[in-house]
Amino acid sequence: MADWFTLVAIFLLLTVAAALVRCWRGPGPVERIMAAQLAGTGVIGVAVVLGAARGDAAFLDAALIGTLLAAIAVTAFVRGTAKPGAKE
Amino acid sequence: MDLPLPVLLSTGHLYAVTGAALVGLGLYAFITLRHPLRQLLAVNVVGAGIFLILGGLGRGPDATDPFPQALVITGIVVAVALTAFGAAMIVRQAQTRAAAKPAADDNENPAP
Amino acid sequence: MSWIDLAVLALLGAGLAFYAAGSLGLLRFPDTASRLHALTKADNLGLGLVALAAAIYGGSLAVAAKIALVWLFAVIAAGTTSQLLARRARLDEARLDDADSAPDGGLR
Amino acid sequence: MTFAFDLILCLMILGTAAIALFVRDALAAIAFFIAFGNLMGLAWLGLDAVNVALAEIAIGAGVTGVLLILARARLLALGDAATSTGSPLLLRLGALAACAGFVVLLAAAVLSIPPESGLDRVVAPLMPGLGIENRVTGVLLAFRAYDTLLESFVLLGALVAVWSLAPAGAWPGRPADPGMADAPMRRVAGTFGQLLLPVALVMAAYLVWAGSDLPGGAFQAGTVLAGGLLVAGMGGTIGLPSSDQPLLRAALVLGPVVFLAIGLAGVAAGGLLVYPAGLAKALIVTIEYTLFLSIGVTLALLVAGPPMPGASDPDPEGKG
Repeated sequence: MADWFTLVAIFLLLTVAAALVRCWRGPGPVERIMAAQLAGTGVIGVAVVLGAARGDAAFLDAALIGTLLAAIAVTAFVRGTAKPGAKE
Repeated sequence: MDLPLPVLLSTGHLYAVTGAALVGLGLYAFITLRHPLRQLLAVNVVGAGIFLILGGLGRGPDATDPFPQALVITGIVVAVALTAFGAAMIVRQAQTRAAAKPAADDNENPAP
Repeated sequence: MSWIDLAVLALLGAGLAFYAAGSLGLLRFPDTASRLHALTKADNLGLGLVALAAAIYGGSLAVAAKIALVWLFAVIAAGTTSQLLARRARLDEARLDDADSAPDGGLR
Repeated sequence: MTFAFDLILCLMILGTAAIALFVRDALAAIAFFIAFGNLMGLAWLGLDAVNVALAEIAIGAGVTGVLLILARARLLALGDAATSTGSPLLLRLGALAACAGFVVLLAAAVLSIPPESGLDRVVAPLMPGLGIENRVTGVLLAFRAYDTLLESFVLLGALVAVWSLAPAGAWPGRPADPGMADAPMRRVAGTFGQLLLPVALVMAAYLVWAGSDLPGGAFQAGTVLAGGLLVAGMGGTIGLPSSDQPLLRAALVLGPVVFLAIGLAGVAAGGLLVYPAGLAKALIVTIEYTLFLSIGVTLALLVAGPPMPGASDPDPEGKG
């Protein structure tokens, strides 16, 4: 059963790689950040699955930190992008 | 379900060699890239490579050496602190430069 | 292989399908809004199903609770980020329509 | 199967690093660098170094990403897009040859050392004397505590260095406002920040507590706290403090000073940084709780940058 989880982890890595293709192609900044976000979700999934495969609950703490900080890069990215003069 | 791939390297060596490759990649980028923000990324990649070498070589068959782990944790935190300092310096330098030649660069087509 | 194992495998497969759909949608959909739509599937359902499989397999209540927390925060973060990104995409479009603003103007 | 996972992961790490370094567009570079940080976190999980993975995921994927995105936005506002430009062909060829040779040498050296957890055997019998079970925490706060003590001051030094970059007349002031300019975004991010900050605080406290026996510790917790503070700052939930606020200064030095005081008090028990028998765990947990608070605030301020003119409008809300 643990092997199945490892296999799922490998597939998840491949979906992350696919998402990164969109990050590379763009075209806009929104796409790039979106793809980085999806890669982050994939990595969280891998952490959960690896934790199950190895029977180590501490891996879940890594996943939890990942989800807590998942939105931080997006938040930083969107902030500097309002139209000129659109302050409040 | 075992060994769809032959095991060429131990886990520790695999990550350590990846680390060595990262160090080389980062060094090459540091030499050839022109923009300081990009060079900052390169320095971070070199650092990550060194951390991986330390961690990989501490990966025994049944346990991972706690000493390199402790070193790497402090290293990661120091690296982010110095990255913050580097980024602040780069921004400050750009500000100084922008202030030195006012108005000329503000427009797409410089005024005569 | 017990029924529980089968259920875990089924959940893993479904979760993977949603992850794959998310990546595929991000790659193949034509515009920003529909790509964003694809993204949230992976964020919410893909991770949710995979996490549920891990929780069942883990077999302890503490592990299951922690996995539930992971998923809960992933959903909250996904909701926040998709709103922010959608807003950003709309502002970018509006800026492209504005003839008088500089290509990358207005960025602080 | 595990080897296949490790191999694919390593290839993806190298790929994301290469793209992050050599792609033209600066935002693409940063996006790939964030992905690289995430994958490095997985690499540490693959090496069963969960303590490191926690720090790497929080820093590599969280804090460094914000830092770089903010730096890029500030450069862009000054007309610097940070696109990568080519350098002379001769330089590139020379650098390629030199770096390739270096990698071969380094890899050969690395392969000549068999991976082993040698010091684990040294540390393991010493752990019962500390009363904690996480060996990495044992190394950080007992066996090589002076390293960690010095590092806590290095962090403080880095913040002083960043602050010293404040333009003339901006001192003592606030860093540039990291908040959203757009009102609807500010509402969304504000709600999220209000939720995330307390959750991050709880998570950080848990990580310190768990860090005695399970993976976790002050550095990981401090980073999570910094992430929470940054999101709350960007959403306008908390205002950034002026650099001369006494409460802020106290929060910054609390951890290092408590650590130093306990270390000096150890002289009475036999030497610098020696913990009296039976008290080790209590002292370690005390140090870690104060240290995580200081690390969190320091990291958040490091990312926010030096005080800036015009950012020092009076703001009733303070952080402390």
